[in-house]
Amino acid sequence: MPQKRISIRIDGELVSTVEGKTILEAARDAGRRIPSLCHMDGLTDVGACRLCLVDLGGGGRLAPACTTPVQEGQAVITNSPRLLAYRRVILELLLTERNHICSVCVANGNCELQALASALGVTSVRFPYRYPNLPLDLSRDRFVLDQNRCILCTRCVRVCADVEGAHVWDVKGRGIYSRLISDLDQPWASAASCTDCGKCVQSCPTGALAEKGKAVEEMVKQTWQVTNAAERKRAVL
Amino acid sequence: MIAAGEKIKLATVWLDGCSGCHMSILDLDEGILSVAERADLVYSPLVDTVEFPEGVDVALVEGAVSSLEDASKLQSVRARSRVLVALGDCAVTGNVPAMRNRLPVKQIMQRLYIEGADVNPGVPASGVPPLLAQARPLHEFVKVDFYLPGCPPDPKAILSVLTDVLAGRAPKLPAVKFG
Amino acid sequence: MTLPTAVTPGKPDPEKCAFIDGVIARSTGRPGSLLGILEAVQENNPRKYLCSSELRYIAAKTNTPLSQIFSVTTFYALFNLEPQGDHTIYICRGTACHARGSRNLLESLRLDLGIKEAPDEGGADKLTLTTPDGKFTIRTVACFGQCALAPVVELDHRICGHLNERALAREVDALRQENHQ
Amino acid sequence: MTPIADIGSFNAAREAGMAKLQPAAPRIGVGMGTCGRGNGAEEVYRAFAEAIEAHGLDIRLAAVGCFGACSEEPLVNVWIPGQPLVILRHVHSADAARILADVHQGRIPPDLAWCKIEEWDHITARIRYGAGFPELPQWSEIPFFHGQKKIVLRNCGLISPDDIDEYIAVGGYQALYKVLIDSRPEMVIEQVKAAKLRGRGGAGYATGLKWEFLAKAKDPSKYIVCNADEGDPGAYMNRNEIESDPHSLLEGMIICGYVTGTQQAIVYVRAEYPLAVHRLTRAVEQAREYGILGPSVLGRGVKFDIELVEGAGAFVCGEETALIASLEGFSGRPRPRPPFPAQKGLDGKPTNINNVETWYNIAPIALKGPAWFTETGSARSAGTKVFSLVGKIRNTGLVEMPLGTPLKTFIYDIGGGGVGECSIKAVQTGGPSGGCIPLEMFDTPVDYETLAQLGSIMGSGGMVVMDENNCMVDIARYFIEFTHSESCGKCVPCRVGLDKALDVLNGFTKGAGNSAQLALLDELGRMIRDTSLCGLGQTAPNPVLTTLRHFRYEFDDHIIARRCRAGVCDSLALSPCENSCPLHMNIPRFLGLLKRGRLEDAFESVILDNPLPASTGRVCQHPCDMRCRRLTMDAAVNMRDVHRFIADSILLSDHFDAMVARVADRKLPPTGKKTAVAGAGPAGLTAAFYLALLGHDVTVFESKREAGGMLRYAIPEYRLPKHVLEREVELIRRMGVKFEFGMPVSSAISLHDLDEQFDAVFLSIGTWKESWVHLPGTELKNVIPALLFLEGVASGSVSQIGRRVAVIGGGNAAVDAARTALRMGADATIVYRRERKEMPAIKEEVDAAEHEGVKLQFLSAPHRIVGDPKGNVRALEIVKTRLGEYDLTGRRKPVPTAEVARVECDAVILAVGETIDLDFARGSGLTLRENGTFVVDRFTLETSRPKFYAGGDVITGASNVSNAMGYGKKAARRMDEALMGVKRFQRLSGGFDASEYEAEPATEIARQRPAELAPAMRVKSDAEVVVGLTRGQASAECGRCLRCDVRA
Repeated sequence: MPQKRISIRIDGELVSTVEGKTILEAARDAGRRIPSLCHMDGLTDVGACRLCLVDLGGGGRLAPACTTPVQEGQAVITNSPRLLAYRRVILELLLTERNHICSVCVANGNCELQALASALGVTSVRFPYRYPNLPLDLSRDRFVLDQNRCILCTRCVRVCADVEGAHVWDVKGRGIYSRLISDLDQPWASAASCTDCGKCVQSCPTGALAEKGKAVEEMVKQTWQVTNAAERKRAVL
Repeated sequence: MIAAGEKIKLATVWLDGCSGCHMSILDLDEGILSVAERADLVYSPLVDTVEFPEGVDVALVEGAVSSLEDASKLQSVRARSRVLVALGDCAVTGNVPAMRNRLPVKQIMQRLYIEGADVNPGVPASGVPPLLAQARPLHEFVKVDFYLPGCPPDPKAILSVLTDVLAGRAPKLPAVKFG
Repeated sequence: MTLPTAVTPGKPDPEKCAFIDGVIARSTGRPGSLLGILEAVQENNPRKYLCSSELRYIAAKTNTPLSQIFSVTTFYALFNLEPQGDHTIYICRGTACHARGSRNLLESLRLDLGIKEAPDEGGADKLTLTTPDGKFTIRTVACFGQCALAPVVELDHRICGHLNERALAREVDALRQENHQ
Repeated sequence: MTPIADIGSFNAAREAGMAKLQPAAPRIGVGMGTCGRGNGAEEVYRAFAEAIEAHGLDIRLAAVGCFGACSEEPLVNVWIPGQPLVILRHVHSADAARILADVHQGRIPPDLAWCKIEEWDHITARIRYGAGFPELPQWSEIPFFHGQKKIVLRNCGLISPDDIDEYIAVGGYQALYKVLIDSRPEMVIEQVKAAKLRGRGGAGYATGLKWEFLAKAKDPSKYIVCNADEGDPGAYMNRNEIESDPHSLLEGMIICGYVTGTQQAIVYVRAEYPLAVHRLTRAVEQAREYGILGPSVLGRGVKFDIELVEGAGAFVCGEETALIASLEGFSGRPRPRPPFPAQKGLDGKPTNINNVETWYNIAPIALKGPAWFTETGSARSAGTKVFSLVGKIRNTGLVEMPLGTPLKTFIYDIGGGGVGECSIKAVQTGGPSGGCIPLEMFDTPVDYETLAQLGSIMGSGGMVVMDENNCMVDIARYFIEFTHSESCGKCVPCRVGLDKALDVLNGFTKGAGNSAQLALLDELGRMIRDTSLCGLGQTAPNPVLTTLRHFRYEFDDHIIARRCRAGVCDSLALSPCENSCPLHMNIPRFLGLLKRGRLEDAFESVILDNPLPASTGRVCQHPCDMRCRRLTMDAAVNMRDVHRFIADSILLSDHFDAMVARVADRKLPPTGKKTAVAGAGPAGLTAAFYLALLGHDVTVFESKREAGGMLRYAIPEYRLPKHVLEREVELIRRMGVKFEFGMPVSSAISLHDLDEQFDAVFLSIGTWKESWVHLPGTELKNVIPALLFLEGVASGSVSQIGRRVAVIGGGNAAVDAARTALRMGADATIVYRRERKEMPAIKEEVDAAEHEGVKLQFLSAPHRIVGDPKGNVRALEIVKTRLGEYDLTGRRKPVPTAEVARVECDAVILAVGETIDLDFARGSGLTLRENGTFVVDRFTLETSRPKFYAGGDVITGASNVSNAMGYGKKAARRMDEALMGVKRFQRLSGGFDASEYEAEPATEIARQRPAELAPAMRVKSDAEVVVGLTRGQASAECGRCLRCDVRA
């Protein structure tokens, strides 16, 4: 069934798209990037990072572009001063939550968090850093989990459960004490459910999940491979 | 703000950092000449003034605040400078020096100077300034006017900031990144 | 990393397995079944907690990923992954109780039982503290809904209202005496 | 049990229920909700059961639900056939035997009887109990119930929740039966829409619309969910509703199931509510047995069943998408909407979720129609809402009020106002998602929209009352701590943002904070509100944003002055007593020193904190008494009398000179700065003392002939002997303070002169003008203002005042004037327009006055003074008042009645308060407020003129001695800081080693009271009434201190 074409306005510009797409997709089709971290092509969106919030006018609440479907005649604002300020605060908050020491991180230069901070002009953080004492899981042969860099985007959780079907990862606890865990919060190597496929590593936007043996700046994620795999799987289903 | 055309007093300060940011200043190459034309370097690890002078126009501060000495030095730098720039990730975020923050100082000292010592185990007590419980960025202690992240910061960014300040403009930072 | 769950591998004893099987059989297919199963198994444990062998068994029998089970048991305040004391004392930290001084009750009880400050992980605002001898567990609860009796403490499922520090100490002493007998 | 399948079997069940509800024998119902049980209802029930059994009485016993009046628990209702139902309160198990004995003989124990119910409107039916017991009030006449309209709580506390027959007897399941018979489901949805019923869980979404969505959803399997995961701290109406009347919930849900074509329903109930779970389980079983749930509801071929799921303790599961996740076996992390649960809910099926209380409104609407329902409530919010009224309020409990009722009706009329002497300052509504509404806004009608405008929300209906002992910064911190620990952690703003907000607020309560952080907190709050994923995060900042909006000054206190007025933030205070003391005396220190017998050290400690310790030891309002933690055990430590003892022991002894020298040794070196103090009252003397100790040159300018101000001229000799005050003034003089008497500032020396001659000036000229009442007859002879009278007596110029004196007013001046008149041989009557408990005078003084023979006439407003042709006073005519509406101070306004009375008298003293001398104030050229007080910086006490500071009554209006002294002390500190550029004040009081007065366990003895002269003796002379503690008493009293200053 051919999808119905509709038009919406994004930051004043008339954009033609099809029904069923999200605002994020429609904007990208039109060459406009809305910042996001928890979104990854091929995975179900969860609307958790709140970076892609857009203003749909009418004084209503802001809506996440990744989970809000387009509607005929919609007027979307993606870059008002308020939205930009909020996005910067979100990045500031993420930077203080864990120990993001870019200079010694394997993902330095290839990190989505670092890149967004740079793109949005976050040059300092006004909130005090938490400096939590977090472990590094080196138990596995090929991969590393560094909790210090995790932003709880749950891309790994979703890719593992939905694409690989293993559901090794989940999040324990709640609030600021939420942590990524494998199986019963045990060393990754002892998690029997893991297939060693590495999709989680390639999906991770930061240096939290990385290949072992990579030095600073060496970890480049092949996110597109995972996206392809996810889309292949979806096509089969 | 610095009035245009005036020869200014420039200072650079080295707190808890690796001096890499200072190296980056030296990496300004010929750019440094244009700065030298307009500025006197009145205090720096590169010159041998002991006391941080009064009436400094621009102070570039490298490093995190890790010890009581850093903290008090920073206070006087702030009191005596018109513009204070946090130079590099350690000054801006705490960076590598802050990696110790998750552990109590006592535990670190124990590990380093007692468990890790081959000869004469013992925590040095004299001649070293007492460490603060945590290494923290400059702005948690004093007002910072501009932030220049990077590890080290890009020399071009340093030059751009200095050029703007020397010209009496509010610096417009080129795209910079942490790390 | 020290992991409480790694210490008890293997399968629960046959009696326990039979109990868990029964619970699962009764609730399969009903909404909210996982929570119900975990609640029942914890209640059945003499120390009122879920040990990792039980979790693994439930996961296997209900076809639930281990990580999801762990996520659930650490998300809800009701579940314990550590053995609980002989006596459980809940201090209500609801608004009415707070406005009537429940924080002081908590502090004085903690000192009275000789428990040092709660560790940072998990946060001091949601705590479960057990005395080293395993006699007492202090827990906080968001609100008992007993606001008219504020401040409220529940000692072994008995609600005590309008408590002050001295009255609480007396109640705890009574529990201690009980212990001795 | 046979299923109900037709009207015959339905009526049979109804008759069976009626026979239980109104048996041929008396029936006793014990309120067995959780709150009743918490108060001992189980023991009461057992005592009844045993006694009935033992004596073989023909009395039926039932366990009923809760009637809502939690502060009166345990509640018991008694029905003797033909008589009204009588509610007994505060029933203990020991009362059971005598209640039974009385009931057996057709009587009710009068001491336990609270009120009666002759007929009850269950909405679904009317039950008549009978008439009788004329001496008992109707239930609706009890203030706590007056104005309540019980629709939701229609059955609570009257029927047994465990018995479906009783529910049917009061009209239960009749609405369901009618709906099924009518067989027009869409009509019911229209009725719910027309009734404007809105979700009672807090958000207030139209219930009818939600039902319509569900009815339209074509999916054959869909769900109805009742959200009983009541998690708002401070709200427990859902628990009570289920515990007391579970079948009403089932009936509402079954009706919804039928009209929306849904067959499966779930009640998600908190596991922390075991009794509610138990009763609901029982109710579901009974409903199945009766065929009300199951394959064919009431035999009408409609299938419907209900499952119970126990929540496992996560506040966020109150959010509907989190609740669904929880039901599906996941952690309760909310999901983005769209898709909405009505489209894709539980297991992807269309799902409708309503709060418990919403369901309770369904049967009444279905039975009585929307027009009846909308009669109650406001235009936009129809019906009633159940609120839990808790916190610092006299009558706590559940109240069901029409929406739109003003807040003050809840607080004062129903709640009965604050607890003890404390005044209420705010109400927190809506739990952690709501906000704090300040006293000034208590006129607000409570409905969804108005609360939202104030930045709060209705929420589930929690109302937690806060009084002056609650710190609003701490309350904001508390709520953020709560939401912080309940945040699911999924979205960044809520997970990390609340952590930062908590960090900042923790800092504030510990004295670490600045205005930049305050601004950041505000920005962060707005950001969390606007960007969070679910309702928890979106509303979590409300408590902070509302307290910032309405209680900004409390934040300033914490950040700028590092003080917590309520004394909650204990890092900001030494101890509760120190915090409450306007002079911030280190009370534990002098108690500890005296306890060790170190009288001189104790005196030094006292005098360094308070230069007028003997005077304040007699006349202070002693706020410390109210805050002493010993109060929770027996009675407050008598701190005031102990420091009076310490002060008297030195000031009135031959140690005086030696101690003066010791204090003088503490003087800091001369600074060369010249300071002036205008006014030698308590504030001025205090400032002068400290300025001198700090090394400044001090000159005090005073218009009168002697120092002491009100202490000297307004407080009578019998309360404060002048020779005591003179010793204190002498000590201050010996610190180097110069006095210039007869030198009123402005007329004798101008502000301009002071400005020229001094480096800093403190203005503390007090309030010396008596307020005048506009009363016919005040021009008569022998009508005199209290202050003028007292001053005349003190200076010897007045020696008599007629035979019968009427004193108008209720403050200390009124009591002082009356007692002074008594000592001059007159008869004195105090005439006050409110009640005794509202008199601003110190309570002990009022009692003493009464003992001495002063007559007190309350609820009497002066009307006119009647004179004779010669201009002499003959009588005071008064209008009796009654107490009307509450004003914003939480007191009821006296309203004149038609009743007029006369107080025969030949003199009238007016003591209606003092005001500032406006001529002086206006002449000063300083910026003033409307009432003539000086505008000063709240923290530095600087006036609008540089170098000039002001404190005491000139900035607050008439207050009291200790408050004035507190300002004097603060002014001296601030003036010194400004003059010297450094903080030096602390240097004055050092030198006390804490080990000198180490803490020891407190003793169990009772509060020591000072001896007093017998009333008959007192009125014969000016002799001091209160003799003071003995040495032994004082030292024993010190041992009672709990030493809150010592931290573990």
